Amino acid sequence: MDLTYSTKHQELQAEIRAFIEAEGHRSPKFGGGRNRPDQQALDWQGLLLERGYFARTVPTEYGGHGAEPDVLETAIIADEFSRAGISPGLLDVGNLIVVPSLLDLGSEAQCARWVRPTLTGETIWCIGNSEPGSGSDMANAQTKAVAVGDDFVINGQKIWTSGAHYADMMFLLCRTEAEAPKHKGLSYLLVPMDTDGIEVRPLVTMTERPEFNETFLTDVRVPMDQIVMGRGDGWKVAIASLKHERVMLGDPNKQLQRLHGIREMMRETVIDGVAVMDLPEYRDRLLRLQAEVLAAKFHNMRLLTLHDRGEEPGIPGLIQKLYGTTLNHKLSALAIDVLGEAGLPYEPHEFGENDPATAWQIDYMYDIGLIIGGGTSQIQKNIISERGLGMPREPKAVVPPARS
Amino acid sequence: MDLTYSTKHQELQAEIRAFIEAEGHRSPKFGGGRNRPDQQALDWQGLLLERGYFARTVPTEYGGHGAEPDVLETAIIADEFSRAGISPGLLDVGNLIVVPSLLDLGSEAQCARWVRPTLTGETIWCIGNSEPGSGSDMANAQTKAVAVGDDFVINGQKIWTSGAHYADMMFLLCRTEAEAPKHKGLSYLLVPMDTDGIEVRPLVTMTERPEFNETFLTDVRVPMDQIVMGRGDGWKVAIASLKHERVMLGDPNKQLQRLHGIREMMRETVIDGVAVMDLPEYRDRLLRLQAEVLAAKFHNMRLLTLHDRGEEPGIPGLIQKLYGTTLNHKLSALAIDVLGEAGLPYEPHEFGENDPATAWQIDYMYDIGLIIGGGTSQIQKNIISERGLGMPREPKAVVPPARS
Amino acid sequence: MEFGLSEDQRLIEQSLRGHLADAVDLDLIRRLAADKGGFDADLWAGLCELGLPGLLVAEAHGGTGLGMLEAAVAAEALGYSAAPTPFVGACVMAPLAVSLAGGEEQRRHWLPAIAAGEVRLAVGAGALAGATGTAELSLSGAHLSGRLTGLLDGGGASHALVYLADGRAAIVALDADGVALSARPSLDRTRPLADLDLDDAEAVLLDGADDAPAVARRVLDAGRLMLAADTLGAGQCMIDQAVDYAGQRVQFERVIASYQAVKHMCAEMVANLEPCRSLVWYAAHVQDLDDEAERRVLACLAKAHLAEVGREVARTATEVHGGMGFTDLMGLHFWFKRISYDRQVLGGPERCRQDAARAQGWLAA
Amino acid sequence: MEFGLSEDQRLIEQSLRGHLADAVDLDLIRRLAADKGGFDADLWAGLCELGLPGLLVAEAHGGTGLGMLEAAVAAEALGYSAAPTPFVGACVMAPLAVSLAGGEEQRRHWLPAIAAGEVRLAVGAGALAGATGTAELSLSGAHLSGRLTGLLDGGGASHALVYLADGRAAIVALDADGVALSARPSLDRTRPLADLDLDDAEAVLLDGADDAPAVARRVLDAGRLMLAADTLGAGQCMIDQAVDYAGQRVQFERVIASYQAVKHMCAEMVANLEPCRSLVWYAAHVQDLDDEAERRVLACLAKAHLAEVGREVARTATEVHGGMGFTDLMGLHFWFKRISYDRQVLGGPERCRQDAARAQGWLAA
Repeated sequence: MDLTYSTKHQELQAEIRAFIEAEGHRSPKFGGGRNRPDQQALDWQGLLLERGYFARTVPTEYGGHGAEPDVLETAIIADEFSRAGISPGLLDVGNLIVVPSLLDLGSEAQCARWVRPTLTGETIWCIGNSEPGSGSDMANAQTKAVAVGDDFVINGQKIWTSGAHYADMMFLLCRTEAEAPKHKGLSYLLVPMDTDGIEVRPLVTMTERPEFNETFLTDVRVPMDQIVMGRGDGWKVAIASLKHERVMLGDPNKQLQRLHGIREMMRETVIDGVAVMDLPEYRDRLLRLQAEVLAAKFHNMRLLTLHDRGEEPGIPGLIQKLYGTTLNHKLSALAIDVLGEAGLPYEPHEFGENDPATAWQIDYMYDIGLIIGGGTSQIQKNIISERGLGMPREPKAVVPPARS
Repeated sequence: MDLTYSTKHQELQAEIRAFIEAEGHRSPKFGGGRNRPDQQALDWQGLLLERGYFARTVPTEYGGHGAEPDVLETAIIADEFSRAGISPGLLDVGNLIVVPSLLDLGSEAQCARWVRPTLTGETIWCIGNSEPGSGSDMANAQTKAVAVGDDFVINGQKIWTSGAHYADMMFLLCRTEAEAPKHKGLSYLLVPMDTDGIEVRPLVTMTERPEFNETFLTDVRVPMDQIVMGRGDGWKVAIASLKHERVMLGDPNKQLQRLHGIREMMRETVIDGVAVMDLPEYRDRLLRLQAEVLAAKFHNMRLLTLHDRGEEPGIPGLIQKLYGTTLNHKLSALAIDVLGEAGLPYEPHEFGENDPATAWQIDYMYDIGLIIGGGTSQIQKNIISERGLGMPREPKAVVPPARS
Repeated sequence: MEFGLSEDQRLIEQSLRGHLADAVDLDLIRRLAADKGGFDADLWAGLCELGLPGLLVAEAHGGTGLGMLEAAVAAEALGYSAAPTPFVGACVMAPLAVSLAGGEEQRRHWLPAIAAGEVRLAVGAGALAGATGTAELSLSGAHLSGRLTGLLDGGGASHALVYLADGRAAIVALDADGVALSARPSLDRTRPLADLDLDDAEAVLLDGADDAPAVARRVLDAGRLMLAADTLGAGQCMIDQAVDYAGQRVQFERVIASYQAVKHMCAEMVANLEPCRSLVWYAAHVQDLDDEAERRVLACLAKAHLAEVGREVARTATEVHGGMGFTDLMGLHFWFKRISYDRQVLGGPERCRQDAARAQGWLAA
Repeated sequence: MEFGLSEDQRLIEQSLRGHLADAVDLDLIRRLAADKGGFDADLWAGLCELGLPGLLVAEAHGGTGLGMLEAAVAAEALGYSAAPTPFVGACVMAPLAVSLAGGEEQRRHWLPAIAAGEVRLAVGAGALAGATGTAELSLSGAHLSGRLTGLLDGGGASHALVYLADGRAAIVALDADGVALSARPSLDRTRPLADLDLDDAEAVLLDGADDAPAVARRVLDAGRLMLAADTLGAGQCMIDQAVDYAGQRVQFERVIASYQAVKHMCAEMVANLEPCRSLVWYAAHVQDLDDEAERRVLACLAKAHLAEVGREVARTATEVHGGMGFTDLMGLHFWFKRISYDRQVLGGPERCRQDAARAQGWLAA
């Protein structure tokens, strides 16, 4: 354990503080809506890339900063931005899932083509994993891509394609090998969203916010070299990308920010003349969650270190999504309880900074969506027990028929 | 809902209060050890039977009071005894499991022979259900009873036979039909513990208290008419007796007493000059549990009413063990937290009234035993979901081999 | 002598549930949710025919003179079908307030109109319930000024019943001068919360109570209990939907109802919710008795406990539905949000438990 | 720059775990549990050879001068093997107290003897930790009188370090006049709690601290953190045992490890315990830094959080073992009780969280 700041780290910290002091006012609001980044966000992203505060370890030839991995640097950057309430850059699925997946498994040409514009925000991605019939059972994807000449011709339907209505590209899981067994017939394709035959329909969720879509693909043609790895390698890519998704969903910085937000709210909210922070039955809950959030934060630093060392994270990596999404939900639940009756007015379409009620209610529901999405908690527990603890897989069973 | 006291109920209440006033000093300490009742307990039991405060609805020809079922009477009796801290009589497995099972399913001769001495405490029972290889899977019992002449000859091993070291009789589940399928080959036999070939060895548990035993049966002979119902009907008897066991384990009166005990303790225990009752982080937990305990109490009254009406309880009956044992454990957990450091000294063999630390630590561990015993919580949830909610049974599976 | 619903109570339950099964479907809920007004004239008319607003009104005043257990049975039924209609405030708290705190003339004036469903009262009790919103009313003569947020049953209301911090209750007509009621869309789109602004508005002070604060607490207790019963019904419906959906949804070549994890989630929901029914029944039973402490303790504990169990059930049932629970497609979220609403109005669980502690003398003076 | 154990720290961990795997088996635990004394001379000698009592003692005083992270790694290893030996008080709190609060001469006198394992101190900090026991000591000149309950590491102790309510620390020799230490068998049979009665007993007041209360809090924090690390190790061992047992136990013709319910119980235990490791590491790391508030917050949160997670793990792992977990046969309960002990001494989780709130200025003054 070496968390003492070397001169290098002290300098980085000072540098970032100076940067925030000088440029922070140009940052877009952090935690704003999930829309296509506007010009301010793109400019800010450009600035962060220029300074190396984003994509710090991505090779320079792909538009990154090319730095050696350093968990303390990562932590310093995240801490300083978080403390100042400044946007840390575009944390979209392109940057959090597609870029690391391509760097891991994509061809050099694919990295050269797609990483840089994704970093800059020029190219926005959506993920085409889930289908109506295969939520938890992702390997059951039925969207078909048939080789015709030099193209794949794709037909099928995707669900939960968040951002598909403004994305440029889709990272698409589909079945290219019709005859192969379930897990062997899959491939990932990189599909431009302006290709003919793609229709995006909004999918209304319990939050009422237009974040998700259903995407229908009808005779969509993409060149065959738009495949990641080889034909039938899709399950390998899926495993890698799901790992990145788990990391994204378990992100502890978000939890830290929430914790701070709740703390402030507890100081400001008054019930019968007493600040909620001074009511021990609430305060004790806040402290419980603080311990869980800190555990998540340090756990994440440990994972980054394992990653930097090139060690397989094993169990610590497998639990991150389950732990993080569960914790998120506990945090928003406390926030709602603090708000009480004043937390009920709900304006999901035009809520702003002064409407914590709507913001927290959205989180509270969206958090359930995240518990469900990307592999439900039940799937996560299967994974932890089977891959992490070596317990037997669910035995093959006689299929009980669906009730009519 | 008719809980208004009629004249009859007012009279009963007044009568019991007068009884307690006059005779209460003769009661043995309530909640004492789990030993064979001493003379004081037997005398008290006799008094309760004479007055009809015990076995109130058991037919008079078997030694009971022969009253019509009346949930309010039951509640009045329990409440008054509980409030006064007076023993409500012998709540042993004989009275809670064997007597109702025999009244339900036993022959007239068996009822005539066994009910009265069990009520009086003359005959003490133990239950021979579990075996080392069949804990949750009770129907897998391997103890064999082979018909030889007019006798069954029994060989096998039982575990968790609480009280076997002082019991007179065992209510024994065994396999009489070697060729029949698993659930069809079982029978219940009534076995005197002084029969040759029975050896009882104490089974030490985590509490260190000598409550349980392993019982070994070697060529034990009992007459064939000691069978309950017919040969191969054992699973039916098991289902009925497990229902009574669930009721026993979910008994809300115990929870009410615990709640009162914790409340007193919270008033008396002081941390840094403040009574624990005045620390809202503890008090709020007490109130949470009060709601759960009251829910259990009223739920039980509802079940008694359903029983009196002759209606099948369905789901309300199935959940009682899971709910009650889980709640017990939450109560003892709070008690231990209230005691803190002072709750650690542990003297399980000679603890008395002034040693709440030992008493609550025993409860805290014993409660886990009750969660496990009589069908673990996992089995209970299987039962609730399958029998209660009609969800599919665990599918037949390819057997994963045991790891070496 | 029995613990359970009587034959008459079962009949009331069945007729209401039967009516709601016909009158309320997902289309109606969606329509009223989109409208965000919280009131449908046809649905209200049907419920009036069943006597819902007069349930607690004495027969002498045109009601059926039934008790809180019948009201709780009705609340459970309304929660089960997520019925978008005024009830807790308009049909329980308001008639109770007038019956207990109104003078004889006031009772004769208001109760028949309430029972007939012609006068519908929004109810604002924030000053008493430990609410986090605004409750700043001042009385000058018979005129009220100030602001009160979070009124229940503002949708379609003709009047508002408001509580002052000292426990006195007053009625204002919403069409009177100086009275402005604005509905705010709440998380539960079918039940808006209203804000009331009063500017020297003419008010009728209920003047028949010997002990106004005690009556106010009793009315608040009744409201809390109704919210508990509503959550009971809504939670039960979510469980039923989850079990049903699990029996149809196939993943990994099996219906998910055959997975032990899903089965146990359902079993836990049932095990936690089922005993709540008896708690609500008993709590309702004692509301009609004379023991103030017992009334308060049971109502507050029922409200708090159902809030906790309801929250778990709402989350778990949604999880059982997987992505489908998170979408709008099956409308499951209407029940989810109903349970959130029930938890948050008239005092959250911590506050209710504190009230229960105080009523038992468990709080340092 | 890394978050994790260094090579040196891993070596320390491996050598200690290797030693414990050889030196501590269920037979030893049973034997010492039956004895209830909490001390085994051979085990102690072996741990002294590994330098355990001198871990935190400066090299100048005969120790190895390592830090709290190494101590936490050791505590975790001891918890994993349920080692029945003094540690939290004798090897961490006591040397830390003398190092930080002792005058130069006192340090020179006591630390080498502590590092060599010759002086073993029982530690009583009840006056500071919000304990529910008795802490009534009075000082007259250099003599102490009164009663203190719940001392740690009384087994085999030669001296006792006691804290006065004002944060000053004193050492008494157990063989001195007016000193009576009586071990009380605790739930954790391998770690008794001792009661100390003093009657005008000669005491050495540590006299080197500028701010005695601050040092006392630091020592208490260190003890709390060690208990958290101990629970981490004990919990991990219970999970390992549960997974192992589930892989062997057959019910309904399948190993129980193949049932989703059992798998998910194990997965939940792991998901909750694993992040605790990083929390304990970081909390240990900051104990050697200068930021008092940070030290306190992390130590208290770690203690509280491990107490909660540990309790769940202890219960769940026992449940996975079924009846076998409830019996004495596999000895699983030694770990169960160890976790209970860790939770209950030096302040329960509620108290620790309150201390963490105060250190962050979250408590009304």
